[in-house]
Amino acid sequence: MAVKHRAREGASRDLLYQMLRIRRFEERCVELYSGEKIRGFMHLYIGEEAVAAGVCHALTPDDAVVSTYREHGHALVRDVPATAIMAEMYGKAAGCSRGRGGSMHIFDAPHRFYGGNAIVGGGLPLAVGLALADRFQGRNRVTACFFGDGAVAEGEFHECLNLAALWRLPVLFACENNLYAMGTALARSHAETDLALRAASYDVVAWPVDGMDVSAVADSASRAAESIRAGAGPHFLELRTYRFRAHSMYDPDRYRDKAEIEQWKKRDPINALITRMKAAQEIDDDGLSVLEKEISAEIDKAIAFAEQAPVEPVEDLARFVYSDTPRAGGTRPMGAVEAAP
Amino acid sequence: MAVKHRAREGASRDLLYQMLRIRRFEERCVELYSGEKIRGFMHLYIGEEAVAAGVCHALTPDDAVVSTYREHGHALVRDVPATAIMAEMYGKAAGCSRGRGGSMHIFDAPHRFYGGNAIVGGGLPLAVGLALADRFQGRNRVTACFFGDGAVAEGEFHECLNLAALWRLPVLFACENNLYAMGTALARSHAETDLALRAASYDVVAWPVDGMDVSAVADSASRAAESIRAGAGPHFLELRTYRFRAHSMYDPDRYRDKAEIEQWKKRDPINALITRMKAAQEIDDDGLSVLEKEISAEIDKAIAFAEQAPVEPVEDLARFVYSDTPRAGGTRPMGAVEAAP
Amino acid sequence: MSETGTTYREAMREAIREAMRRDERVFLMGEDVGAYGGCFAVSLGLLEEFGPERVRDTPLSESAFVGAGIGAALGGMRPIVEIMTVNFSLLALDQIINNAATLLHMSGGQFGVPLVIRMTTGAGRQLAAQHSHSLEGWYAHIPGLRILAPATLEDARGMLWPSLEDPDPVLIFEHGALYALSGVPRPGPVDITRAAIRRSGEDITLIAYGGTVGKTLSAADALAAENIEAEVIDLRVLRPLDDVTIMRSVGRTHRVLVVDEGWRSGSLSAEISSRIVEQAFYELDAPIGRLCAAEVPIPYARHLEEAAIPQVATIIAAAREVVTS
Amino acid sequence: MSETGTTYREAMREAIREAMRRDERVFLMGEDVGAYGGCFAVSLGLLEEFGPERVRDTPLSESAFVGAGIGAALGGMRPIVEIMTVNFSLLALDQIINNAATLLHMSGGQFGVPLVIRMTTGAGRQLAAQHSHSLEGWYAHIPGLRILAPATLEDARGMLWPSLEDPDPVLIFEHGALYALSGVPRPGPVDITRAAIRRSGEDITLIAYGGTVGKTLSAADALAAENIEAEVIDLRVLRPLDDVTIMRSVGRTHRVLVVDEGWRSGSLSAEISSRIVEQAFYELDAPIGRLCAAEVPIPYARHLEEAAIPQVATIIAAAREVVTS
Ligand SMILES: Cc1ncc(C[n+]2csc(CCOP(=O)(O)OP(=O)(O)O)c2C)c(N)n1
Ligand SMILES: Cc1ncc(C[n+]2csc(CCOP(=O)(O)OP(=O)(O)O)c2C)c(N)n1
Ligand SMILES: [Mg+2]
Ligand SMILES: [Mg+2]
Repeated sequence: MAVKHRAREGASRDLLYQMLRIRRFEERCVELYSGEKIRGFMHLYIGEEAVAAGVCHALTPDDAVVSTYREHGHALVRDVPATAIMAEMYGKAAGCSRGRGGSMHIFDAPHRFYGGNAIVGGGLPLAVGLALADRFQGRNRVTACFFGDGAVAEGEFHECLNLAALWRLPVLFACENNLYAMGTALARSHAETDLALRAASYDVVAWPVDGMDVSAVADSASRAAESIRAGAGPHFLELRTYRFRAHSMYDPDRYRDKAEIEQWKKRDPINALITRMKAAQEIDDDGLSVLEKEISAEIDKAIAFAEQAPVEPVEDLARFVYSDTPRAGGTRPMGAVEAAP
Repeated sequence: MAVKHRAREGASRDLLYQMLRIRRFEERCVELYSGEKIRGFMHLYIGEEAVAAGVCHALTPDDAVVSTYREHGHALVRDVPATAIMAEMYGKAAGCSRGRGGSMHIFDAPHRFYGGNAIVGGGLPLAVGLALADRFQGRNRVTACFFGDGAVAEGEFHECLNLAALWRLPVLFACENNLYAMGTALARSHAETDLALRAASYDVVAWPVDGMDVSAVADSASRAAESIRAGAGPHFLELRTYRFRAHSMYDPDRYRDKAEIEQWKKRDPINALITRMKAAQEIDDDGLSVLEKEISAEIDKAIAFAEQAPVEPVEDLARFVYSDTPRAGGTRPMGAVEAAP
Repeated sequence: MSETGTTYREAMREAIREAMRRDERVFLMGEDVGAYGGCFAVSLGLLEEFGPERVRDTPLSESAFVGAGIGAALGGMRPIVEIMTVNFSLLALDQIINNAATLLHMSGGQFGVPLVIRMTTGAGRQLAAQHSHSLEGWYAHIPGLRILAPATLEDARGMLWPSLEDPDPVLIFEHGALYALSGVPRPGPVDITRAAIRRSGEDITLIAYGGTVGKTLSAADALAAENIEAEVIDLRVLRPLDDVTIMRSVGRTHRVLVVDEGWRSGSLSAEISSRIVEQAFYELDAPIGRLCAAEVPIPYARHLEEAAIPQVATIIAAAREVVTS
Repeated sequence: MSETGTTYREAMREAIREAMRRDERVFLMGEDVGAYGGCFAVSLGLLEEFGPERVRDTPLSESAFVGAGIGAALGGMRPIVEIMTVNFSLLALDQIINNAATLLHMSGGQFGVPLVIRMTTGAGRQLAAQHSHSLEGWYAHIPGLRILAPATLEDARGMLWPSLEDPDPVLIFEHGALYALSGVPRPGPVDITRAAIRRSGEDITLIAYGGTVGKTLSAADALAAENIEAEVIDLRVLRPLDDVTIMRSVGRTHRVLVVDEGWRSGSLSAEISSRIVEQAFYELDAPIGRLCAAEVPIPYARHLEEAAIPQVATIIAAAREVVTS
């Protein structure tokens, strides 16, 4: 299976396609946010696309993803329909969460996309539990859990890494180290800034990856996923990346050097891959514009869909606080009680 | 100051005295518990005395201690009067916490003894904050924080080690690794059982110490404290020890091998020190019985004191939910408001 | 469970055992549920019967293992997560509120969380401030949760299975003073949606739950000697509250005392009182009485602890006051 | 603060600035309070003035830095700890309840915790379930805490200093929708023990706090046009509650509506309602009304979010109902 260790030939095009989709989708989101079509908090993934594209490249449809509030990219690559994501951000009933979640709470059961969590670190235990359920049910599946460098400081991280390692659970911890937690630079958050080293201290296999190189990410993720499927327990990838945009639409981005941002933009993962593919003659400008058109059409469709979609009726506000399914409470006695004298 | 690096000559007697005090005090507590004089949860330190005696040996009266529910030993060595501790366990008003805390909540402001915390890991942030206050106020003091191997699994531990290391705070993390958290053996709690190594991953100076050898503990603690006072930031000692008794008075101790307990009892820190001191002719049986008598008298006095002490009147139940001091709320305006137009 | 009778502790254990036999997806997870036998010996012997995978000891990591329970529920299991005591559940509260209680609604109905969390609650054993919280009424503020407080052997035995059948998260609060309660439970199903009337009477409705039910029944007996016939409601389900049973009783007695081991301000007793005012105001012949815990961290000293929480004598006195006012 | 006026945000900032100038022991600590300028820009510019020691950015470690604030208070400092929003405070709840609120009592009066914790609260900005909690009323259940909810520029400006003078822990909840509120605050001291009457009237008492005060005042204006004169009480202090101000008003109006952005069951409105029943039952001419948030995780979609929390129109309708019942 050595072929899995290298992003396969044809894969480059797919990786490029996924990264471009995320980029273009979010660029349109920015416009829609200005136009007040999208509201609330919105966190962009622009600059970090290689991480979602590369990591998810290693996953099968059966695998699960647990994500953060910066999850448009993960959701798109995991095949959550762009229509459903866009409608969600419009707050429409056809949104993947019925419009109740918005940008930070994309959920999609058919694609095993478990959110969309706006509490930093809050998704980590869910991933551990999903992996535990797989173990119990004898399913050889991977649960990939995305989170940021900031989340690594939370107690939750510590507890979950230990738990996953102790029980050797099939979790792929995908740490998106973009060097900042909102305005707090890595070195002002962590005494030890080598996050892969930190993870390794839990006896978890861990290594850093150039998160601006989508092939490197895909390779590493494939190796990790394969090893997890072979029963080697949790793996941790520190994906060294950078967000080109502010933390959220509210962030005036005062805490970073413009020069630093420009420096990183030179390593734009999309440009880098295009350059490489062009050099290898895997794509040319025509090919590119075919891709762009396809993507543009998909996004247009998503927006059109979201625009015309109806909102959820107010009468349904309280629906799903509890399940619709009638509870069996009290109907079936417990056996041993019946057997008691 | 090399002398500080070795437990000084005369120190042995003091270390022995402190260990014996703890042992005898707790042996009497067991009787009193059977006699229902002491109630609630009570956790014994028997077997672990070298840790409290050795670590506190490195502290000055100005230093602070933050402890756990297994804290009789720490309190005694820190000079909280045995009378006040015993009265506390009797639930009497003369107890160091007015009888409100019992065995798990020994507090003593004059000796900077900050409890007595029954939430595993709950004292760690207090220690970080106390050290931070010292930093702010330019006081060169150490805050020693005791906690168990079990606490290391809590998220709190992670957050606090990172914070203390990041801010290079003068905290001495004293981890009492007695191999069990209640009935859970170390290896069933931690993926990485080398706790000093774990701590080191936060860029905290950390090393393991034979916690059954009081001189080794005193030496290590002195080195650590000296280094902390010199500004080297937090230090972590993994004190490898063992509790000879059950977790608490409620624990039937089903989860450990009797043979394992017996094995460890051979390494009784008190016996070990006595043997060594006798060999070095630092003490003889007469000297020992003088010590024992002194201690016995102290404990008798403590019990007599506790027996006759009055309880807190019920009318005071709600006292100290808030401070007695009248609040200045609303009396003093804030300057700039006055200055506003 | 012995042939002649059982304790509350054994009833809980039997309930867990039966559930694990009945459904492979059920497992028990928490601190010291296995080798130690459960900090209050509830799960004693289960490790031997079901093995360490299904009776799963966890590290001291309340947030992670509660959250892992949520994840396992999402993954198709039916976890029973034990938090040793409610006092430590504060460390897991983010997972309980922001995930367990919220996921179904926030995901537009996609992700239900069929999870049961059990924990010990309550004061009365001289465990002092940090080990004596009664927060089950406080938890009842959270939409998305079902909150149960079994106060009898029947409920200890019978509430677990319907809780596991519930597609949504259920929190079961076991009052620490009840574990030694013993007797012969009546067989039969338990309804986890309704309050239970434990004693009938026409002069006053006494509403209690969990650790105060027994005391309230004793008080009712004593009141009967004074010719005050009290109806005693055991709430059992703290969320969603069973308004119907309460209002019907108020319609009969016109006087109410709520007995609540939680701190008074913002306690469940407040919610019950205001619902009665909203739904049965004109039925009331007197102000609603509330007898709650003193608003203090519960002290260790026995006499102070006793003074801090409702006792039979204080229930009697408070009931008398409502009846004569 | 500009010469002609100020915003709520600026008023808070000025309060912090003045406290830090006035007392060396005061420092500000929390996530992104420094380089970022505070997640809601409250502390913008303070890093430059006071430096990184006193305007101290923390890692994402709510439990540790809140606990460190408690420790620093024990060590003689006067920390202002900022938790970005109440939603994340759940991660620090163990420290708040088991340490901050409890230490003084549990230590027999030895260890007071003069700590101020500020956090943003409330819904209304389409931030969805995990970012829209209104839990300040829920926090008011905890003995040992003082809970404040500044709803005006004066209170935003004036509550911090007396809170820092308080020897006990004070939690200040700033409703996110208020930061942009602007105007000219009246100078003068603020009493952090008393509720304030924001409008006088004889027909009904409307009780509100935090984010609902403004809406309630607007509703009162509209009601006046219908000849219903409402008295509006801004609670300001959610714990300990100022019963006197409430009961006096009830004695004048005999009708009450509580407006509360918290979830209805077990909300502060329940406590207020039951206190009125206990202390002023025979003054009441009608059941007490409660207008609260719907018991749902707050949804993102604007129309659903609006439907979930009290609005001017729903306040008017609810008040009318109380008046005519
Ligand atoms: C528990 C918690 N604390 C604080 C916040 C506010 N917050 C949202 S995102 C964020 C920064 C997280 O940084 P990181 O984990 O590195 O992820 P990134 O945003 O860089 O992708 C903060 C502080 C939150 N959502 N949850
Ligand atoms: C947060 C929390 N969880 C659980 C408990 C119950 N408990 C008390 S002591 C203890 C074991 C702690 O083990 P360790 O930290 O190794 O200390 P030791 O008792 O061995 O000294 C447990 C689980 C608690 N007090 N607090
Ligand atoms: Mg980041
Ligand atoms: Mg231990």
